[in-house]
Amino acid sequence: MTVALKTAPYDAWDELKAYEQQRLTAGRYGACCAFTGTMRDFNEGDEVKAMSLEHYPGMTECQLEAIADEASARWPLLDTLILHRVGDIQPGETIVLTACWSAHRAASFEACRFLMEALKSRAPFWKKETLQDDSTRWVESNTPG
Amino acid sequence: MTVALKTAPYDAWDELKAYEQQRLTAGRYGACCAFTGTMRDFNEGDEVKAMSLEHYPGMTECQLEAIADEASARWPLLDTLILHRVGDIQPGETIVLTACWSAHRAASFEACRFLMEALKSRAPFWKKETLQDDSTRWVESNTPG
Amino acid sequence: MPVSVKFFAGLRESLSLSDLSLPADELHTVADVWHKATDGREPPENLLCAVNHQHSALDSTVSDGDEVGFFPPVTGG
Amino acid sequence: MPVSVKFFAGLRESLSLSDLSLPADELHTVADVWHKATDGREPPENLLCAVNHQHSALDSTVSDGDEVGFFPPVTGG
Repeated sequence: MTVALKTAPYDAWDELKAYEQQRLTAGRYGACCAFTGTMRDFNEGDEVKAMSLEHYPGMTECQLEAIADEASARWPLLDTLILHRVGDIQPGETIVLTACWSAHRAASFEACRFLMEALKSRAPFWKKETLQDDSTRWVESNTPG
Repeated sequence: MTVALKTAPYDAWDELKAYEQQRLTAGRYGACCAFTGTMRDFNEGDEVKAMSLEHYPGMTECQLEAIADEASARWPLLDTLILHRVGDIQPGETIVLTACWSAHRAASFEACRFLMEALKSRAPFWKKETLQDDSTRWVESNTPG
Repeated sequence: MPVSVKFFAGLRESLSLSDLSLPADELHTVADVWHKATDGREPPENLLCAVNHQHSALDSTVSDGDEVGFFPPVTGG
Repeated sequence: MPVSVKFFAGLRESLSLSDLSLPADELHTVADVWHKATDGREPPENLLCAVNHQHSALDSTVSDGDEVGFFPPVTGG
């Protein structure tokens, strides 16, 4: 199980490939469900030029680890990965990656969905958008899952 | 939307990375849910040495395309990818990859799960396992989703 | 145009039947095709059928030139 | 040991408060910490609180040396 904050852009699929090769044993798992959340260049009708992701150092890691532990307790998972960007982000960049490996598909699908819903409601991240005219605004609420 | 059968091993994460770069526009999508089904080296208590995946040429493509179309009709998807191996497979190799891109996470999660459930019940593939003693057996039924 | 008949997986092996071509006369339903192709065998309980690559049932209609497939429950993915 | 208080995101900006250290005397609950830190402001309706990195409520207990965080609804992922 790995939880990490990323301060620089990362390629989600490269990360998954490397993690799987390093941490999983080929032939032992039958299913992996992965989710990526990516910064869009528009939101609530406005073009968004950039984003800054504030977080609560210490609490963030603690909450993400608790969420991953909870998933492992509820589903028979072989491994779990959560990566989340913080700081300045450009449109098109990956914000979050969650992945769950299991023997059969139901556990990986359900646990991966759970990670995202729990992260969106409990992990202390806050998005601030910069619009085309360089004005900024805090994102007020997440899209319902 | 792309549906393809693969006769040789492929890396699911490399395929996703290449597909996303070629077919999706960065900044337009906010969510991608991907699932990989991988050959395990054990099944129903027995060690499995190899597998052969028979399919129904023509019908397979037709059914996979119908499933992808149905997902696009039910959820607001930006793109859908389904790859499936056929022929001889070794433990640890990826059998199936499904992925759905959308603006928000709910559509990608739900559609990706739908693709897998529909594929498992409708797409004409049959697994034949080779055990340690070189005996072979047809897999009789899929794990419930 | 004859009806083309295909068997797959365990069914192909147990019946020793793979590809057949049957004259379309007197073949009105998928069940007719099954009985003609298998010399009147009882269809297995879990038998799946397709007509022209679409999932079908034993009472589905068959026409000249159709392709009929018979196979056990699918196990891909 | 004083109580450490942290504000985040829009709340940090609107209150112009980031990190504070308050003497623990007379701070029994998260609400006490809020009122002391903000000079008696009304807490916003959607206020979230944490004590020692765990989600908490305004009536949660605070002890010597605790870290209390105040922030608006989270919007990560």
